[in-house]
Amino acid sequence: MTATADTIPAADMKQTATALIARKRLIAFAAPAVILAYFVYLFFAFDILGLVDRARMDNARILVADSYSYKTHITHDNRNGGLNFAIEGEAKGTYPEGMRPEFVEPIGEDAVRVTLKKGEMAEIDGPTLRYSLPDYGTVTVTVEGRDIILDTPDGQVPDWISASSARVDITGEGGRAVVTRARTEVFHYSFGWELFWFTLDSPFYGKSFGELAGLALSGDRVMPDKSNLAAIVSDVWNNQMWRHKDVLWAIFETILMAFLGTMGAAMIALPLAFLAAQNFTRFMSVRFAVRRFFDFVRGVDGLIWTIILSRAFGPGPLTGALAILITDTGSFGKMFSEALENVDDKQIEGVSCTGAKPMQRYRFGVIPQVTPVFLSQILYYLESNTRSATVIGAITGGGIGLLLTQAIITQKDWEEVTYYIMLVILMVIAMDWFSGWLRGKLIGRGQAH
Amino acid sequence: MLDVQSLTKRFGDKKAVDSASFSVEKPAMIGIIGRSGAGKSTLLRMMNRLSDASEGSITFDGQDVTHLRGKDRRAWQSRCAMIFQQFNLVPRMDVVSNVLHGTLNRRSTLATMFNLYPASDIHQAINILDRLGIAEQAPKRAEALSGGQQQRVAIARALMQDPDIILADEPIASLDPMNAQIVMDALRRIHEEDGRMVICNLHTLDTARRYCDRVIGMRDGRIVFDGSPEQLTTGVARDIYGAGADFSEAATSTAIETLDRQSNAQRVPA
Amino acid sequence: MLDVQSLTKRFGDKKAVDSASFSVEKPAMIGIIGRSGAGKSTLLRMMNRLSDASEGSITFDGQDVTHLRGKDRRAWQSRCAMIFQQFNLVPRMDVVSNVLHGTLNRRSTLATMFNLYPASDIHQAINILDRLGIAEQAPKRAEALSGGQQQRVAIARALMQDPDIILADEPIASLDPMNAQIVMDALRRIHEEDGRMVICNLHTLDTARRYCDRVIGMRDGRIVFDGSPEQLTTGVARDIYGAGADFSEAATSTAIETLDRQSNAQRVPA
Amino acid sequence: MTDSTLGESLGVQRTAEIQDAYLAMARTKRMYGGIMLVIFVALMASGFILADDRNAGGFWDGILNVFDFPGEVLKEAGEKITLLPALMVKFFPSLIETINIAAASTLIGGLMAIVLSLLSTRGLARFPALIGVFRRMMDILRAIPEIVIALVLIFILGGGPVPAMIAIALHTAGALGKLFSEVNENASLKPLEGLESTGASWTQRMILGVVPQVAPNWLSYALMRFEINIRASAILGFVGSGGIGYDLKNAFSWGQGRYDEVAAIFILLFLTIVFFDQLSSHYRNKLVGKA
Amino acid sequence: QEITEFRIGILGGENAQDRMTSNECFRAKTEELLGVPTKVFTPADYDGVIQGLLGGSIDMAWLGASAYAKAYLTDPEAVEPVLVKVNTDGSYGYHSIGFARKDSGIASLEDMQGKVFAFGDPNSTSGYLIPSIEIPAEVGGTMESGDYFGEVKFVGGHEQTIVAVNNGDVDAGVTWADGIGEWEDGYNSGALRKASDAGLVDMNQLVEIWRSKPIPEGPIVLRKALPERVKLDMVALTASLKTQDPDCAYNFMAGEALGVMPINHDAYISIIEARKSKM
Ligand SMILES: Nc1ncnc2c1ncn2[C@@H]1O[C@H](COP(=O)(O)OP(=O)(O)OP(=O)(O)O)[C@@H](O)[C@H]1O
Ligand SMILES: Nc1ncnc2c1ncn2[C@@H]1O[C@H](COP(=O)(O)OP(=O)(O)OP(=O)(O)O)[C@@H](O)[C@H]1O
Ligand SMILES: [Mg+2]
Ligand SMILES: [Mg+2]
Repeated sequence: MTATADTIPAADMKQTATALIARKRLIAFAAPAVILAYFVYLFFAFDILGLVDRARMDNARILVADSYSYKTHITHDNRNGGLNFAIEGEAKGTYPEGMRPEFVEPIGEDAVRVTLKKGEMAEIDGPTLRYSLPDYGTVTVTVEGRDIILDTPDGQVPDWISASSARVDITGEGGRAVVTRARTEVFHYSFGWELFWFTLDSPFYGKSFGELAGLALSGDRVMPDKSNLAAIVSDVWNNQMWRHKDVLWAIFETILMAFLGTMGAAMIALPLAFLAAQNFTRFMSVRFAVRRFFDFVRGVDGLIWTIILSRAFGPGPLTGALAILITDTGSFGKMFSEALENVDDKQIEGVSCTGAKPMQRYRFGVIPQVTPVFLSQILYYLESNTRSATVIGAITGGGIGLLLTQAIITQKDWEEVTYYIMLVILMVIAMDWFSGWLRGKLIGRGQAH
Repeated sequence: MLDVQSLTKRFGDKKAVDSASFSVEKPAMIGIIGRSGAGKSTLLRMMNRLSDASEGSITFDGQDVTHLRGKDRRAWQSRCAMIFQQFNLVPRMDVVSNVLHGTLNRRSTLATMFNLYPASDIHQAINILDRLGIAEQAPKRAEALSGGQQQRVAIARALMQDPDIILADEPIASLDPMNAQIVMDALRRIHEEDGRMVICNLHTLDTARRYCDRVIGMRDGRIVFDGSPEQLTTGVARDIYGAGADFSEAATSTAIETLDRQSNAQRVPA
Repeated sequence: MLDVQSLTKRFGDKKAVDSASFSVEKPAMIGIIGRSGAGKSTLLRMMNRLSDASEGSITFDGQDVTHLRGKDRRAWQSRCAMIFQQFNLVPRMDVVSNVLHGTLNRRSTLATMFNLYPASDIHQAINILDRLGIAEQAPKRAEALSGGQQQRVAIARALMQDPDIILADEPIASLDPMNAQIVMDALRRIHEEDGRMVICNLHTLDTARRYCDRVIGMRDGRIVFDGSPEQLTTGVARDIYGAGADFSEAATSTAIETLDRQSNAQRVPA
Repeated sequence: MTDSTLGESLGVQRTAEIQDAYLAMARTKRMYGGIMLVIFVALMASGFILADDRNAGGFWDGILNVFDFPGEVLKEAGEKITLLPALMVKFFPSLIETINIAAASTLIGGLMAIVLSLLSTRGLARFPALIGVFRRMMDILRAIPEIVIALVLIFILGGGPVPAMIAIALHTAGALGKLFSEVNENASLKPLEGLESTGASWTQRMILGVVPQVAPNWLSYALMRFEINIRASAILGFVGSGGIGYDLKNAFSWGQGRYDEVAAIFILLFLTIVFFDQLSSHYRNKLVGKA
Repeated sequence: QEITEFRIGILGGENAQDRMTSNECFRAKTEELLGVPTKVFTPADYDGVIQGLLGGSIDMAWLGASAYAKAYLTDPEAVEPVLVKVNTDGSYGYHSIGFARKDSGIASLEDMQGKVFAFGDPNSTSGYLIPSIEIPAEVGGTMESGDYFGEVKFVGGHEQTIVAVNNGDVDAGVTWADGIGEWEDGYNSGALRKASDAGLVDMNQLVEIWRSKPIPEGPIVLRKALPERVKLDMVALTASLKTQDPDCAYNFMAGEALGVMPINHDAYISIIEARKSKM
């Protein structure tokens, strides 16, 4: 390789370049190092080690298992006798007299055999429970007066049995059983969301889709007072276990909160924004006051507005809508006034030079310019407020947010939680899609936010 | 009929227009020339009352319009249409709506808020567009039009005002030579056929010479020339433009013939 | 050493390159000419494996590179540098870093993330820049350089790869004649001094004639000419460009002398 | 006005046609506009009535009492105004925790968003066939409210800042991912091709070719998100996940007697939000070079 | 003076949906009796109900003693207690129960020194007010974090307390129970019983470490501003519920109870004093 220029500047340049790369290297290391240092600090500040200790992976397992399966309680009342089968142990999931799940087999008076998963089996025979596991043998638990007697094949109590004189809890691989003096309960786990469409008391329970379609079309009424289709719809709609009616109402309430809040805020913010925009309001003091007002309502945050308003309006969707309205008046006011300050004066001048009145000047000089910007911001907020409304609902007591947080806090209805979460996701995605669609319709593609 | 007396506009210390006086007896086509910053736009804006004069007076048909306020000022503006270099249309609205803005002053606020114009106005707007050769564009958005078409829409809006005076602030400065000619022709013919007064700011000498009955030259806010196009010699032009002996008219020309050569030359490397 | 056999590239129904075959025995400077859309870029991109061939094969030194994947493909790319019409540098990065990107293939991702380039590489980068006469620009951002300088940075990056082949896709099409000459001179010198093979897409005949040992003409994806510059008569050129009898070389010329006139003409209306 | 024309006039016939067509168009537009307006007003009105009906307290009764509650708080805070500074110091560590949650989740979420956005931008994606998958993933991450993830995680991880941090980080990953990929779409592919031609790997291309182009905009969006995340983290504290929101909730729900604490926390929170709001809009304007 | 609708507030403790379901029969009876639309609201926490009563947007609720005290202290003219639930044994009180995990080795408050202690909701009588007064007196310290206990925190409600203790997030917590019956069953009624019935906790793994003096059951309150006739009607309806419709009474009272009996403000003076002392 032959050098074409003299080599003195090249040598200098080598130093410069090496220094340059060294500096870049330093930055390249420094940024991750700072972040890493921060994470190390957080590691201790957030007590991650303690967290690892406290993390309850078995809870995670329960959560996951419960979200796609349900359990049926087979309960024997040890005081008064009598057997009872109930899905999730709830009154509204109780099998009516004469009906029983297919894995329960009567073996005598007050005695049933429950076939569990993984080859396990449980027999309730009056006050006695026999729980048999394929490679362990049969555990027998008997309630005798004030005592509960546990009998295992090898006489030891394995760690999956928790026993005291008042209570025995057997957790098998394929099922679970609890015996107290009051009652003996066997839990049978099955896949799916049981009773999602029909509760046990519905004549349509247990029918396949084909049968239902046939019934819906046939003229023979199952219920004399209404057509089959109406009966089917009404049974699903009024399902006491999953309460589809209330859930859909809740979803609707949430969207309502977002809609009223967003649109109301936009309507209030629009005139105020003119007062906050430099090019429309001469008076510094007015502008300053309106801007601080925007900052204030925005800064206070929807959460706090929710609490403040719930005294005046009580729980419900209106309170949530008003909280969104107040916060977003601030956000919209700020954004709108910024958009107004960026308007093109040429158009306004073009309109005013014809002798247009002030209102006409705004209407034709300003509004056409800012509508696309405003609309796109409003629709963007409409979508994001659907999510906020879920959270606000959890605090004010309205909408799907309340159902969801309450179901989570109770920590046992994970299948309902899953159901609600799925609905919330669908709702937000639908709103996202809808606002995008509307934006496209109203202001044309490519002009989005 | 139009009488401007010692009109002055101050921006801070600077006089953008410095006691300009001239008067016009009967409708004429008047060109105002001068280099950038000479005060041409400022003068026109004061006449339309888009901005207030610092001193002096503007009288039209015996009425002093210099200090009109509110309703009266707007009434004056509606008699005195204005056309801008950048067209100043509402780009998102359709062409006819833009033309109809010329009627805003005489229609009630409420009706116009909802875009409610009488059918007769709409018919007239389309007639005017037709007269300017762009009736086909009527339902399009203004922003979808070419520059020359947009300027004709602006002229249509001005005509819609049915004004006594049309003020045009460098109406052809953003246009290519072809469109410039169409627009200037239109203004000239409006003057000739409708008998309206047209006052037109122009960057270039030859346009002024070709289209105007009378030329006013401005320099640093003052009127330094006022006469017929014939009186506008190269010497006078040098004076107006403050140029040295190397001043050549061709450099500021926008005439089609002169430019054709250049635009051909431009086309080669593209 | 390089053997291209029936190389074809389909985009949908269209064949952008249609069974192109040629082979090169020893390092040479080869120009590929043809009008816009002839398939020149597509051919080069397949050779660098930026895009996959639809059919046919590319063999280099006995190795079939047509279907290499992942690591092997990248290794091939590092042996076969590419220069683009639009330079394709990282505009916000400094010149040395851009040149050092030529070493990416032989350095680990992590090392390059932290700018861990060995000092010897940095020195070599400066040497290469120096050789191309732009060592002074080393610490500047690439975007701050003129087009000709940026193209030389791109060449420097290619040299940094220490490649066997340099593919250049219309390296001078975005440059003014002065810079075009500098860049072509540089490529020629690299070929002569380093003995690297250079394959260069060119828009214009005279450049190919002046710099190349061999010229390949493409039309509609097919190779319609392959021979020495001397064999490239006006008749052949008409064939390649699909032009009629009015074809004049000057119209596509980039030689300094011819263009000087045009760029003067361009200056007039500005 | 004379009838002479200045361009090529179309003739009376054609002009009349245009006039009719325009009038018809204007009428249709006006009708659609009117219908839209009526629908909107009807939606707003019926929505309001419905919400009012489903609410415990009515709007018109409640509107008179809006200031009762703030009044109570202000009254007590006013009486104990001398205690406020001490209380603000007392709650400062909680505030730091809230800010830490926001910062950590913005960082983690931002890093995830970078990866997701690169994977889901056409032209940059490592696996072009999976672009749709990554996009849906971001949609879902964005759609789940933080509070849901946080509450579920509290069940598994117990209380404290970590569930909140993870929840906000996940949401941030989705929200920023979408914004980032919009930015990425505008990045020039030329430098990338240049890098690819040298045999650079995907990671190298992204880091050296894309990041320098898009970093300022990324940073600007991340700052905006940080500001949002401070609020989110305060809210999550409110439903049981540490930080200043937790203190606020306890003071608030105890009510009278602790309104001075409410006031102190409120001032802290308000100042913080306003502070970061201003800070972030300042730097954002700087970064994207707004005048 | 007429009312146009009647609004009942129901406290937390269950799934919001379940709360609606449990009280549906009571709602229907009220609607029938008063002849105006009746709605049930289920705010997220105690404070939501209290705010509703204070703001006049909720007419009737079943409060805890401390929650009533809060309402009274904020506005003495807002609500009046009318009825109280009577337990199956005739008493009308319950206890605040301190409990811990058996495997943590904690058996009494002495073992809790330096450990993490959890309250439920600040407006809960058994979950905060009473223990926050009685426990410091017993251990001879304060309830400030870092004084006697290592840390004292609010986890939000009875359910959360039980879960937090069971998970080991906190070392011990307080919740409510009637204290009658077996520990292993979670006693006869109370939050522990519910959690145990729901399979949320295994009572074998928990241990009681403290028990408060009896706490008076919270009152059913009505808004004072309601028309007299409405108040009388509602008192009558609630009082006769047990005899008229035992199932409905079971749901409304969240378990077995003997019934309700009238009560007035005086029964809660001591609680109000206790709450005042915490202000
Ligand atoms: N709003 C304003 N504030 C301050 N100075 C102004 C303003 N408008 C115009 N000026 C100044 O007044 C002088 C005259 O400006 P004017 O726009 O009238 O010139 P012009 O002859 O129209 O020039 P051009 O050909 O550039 O349009 C200029 O020096 C300009 O800087
Ligand atoms: N990614 C692509 N998708 C579809 N068609 C393509 C693509 N890339 C190139 N083509 C088509 O292939 C043909 C050859 O294109 P190519 O870019 O190789 O031509 P070229 O000779 O380099 O022309 P130019 O001088 O304009 O660069 C053209 O018709 C082009 O439209
Ligand atoms: Mg001007
Ligand atoms: Mg090409």
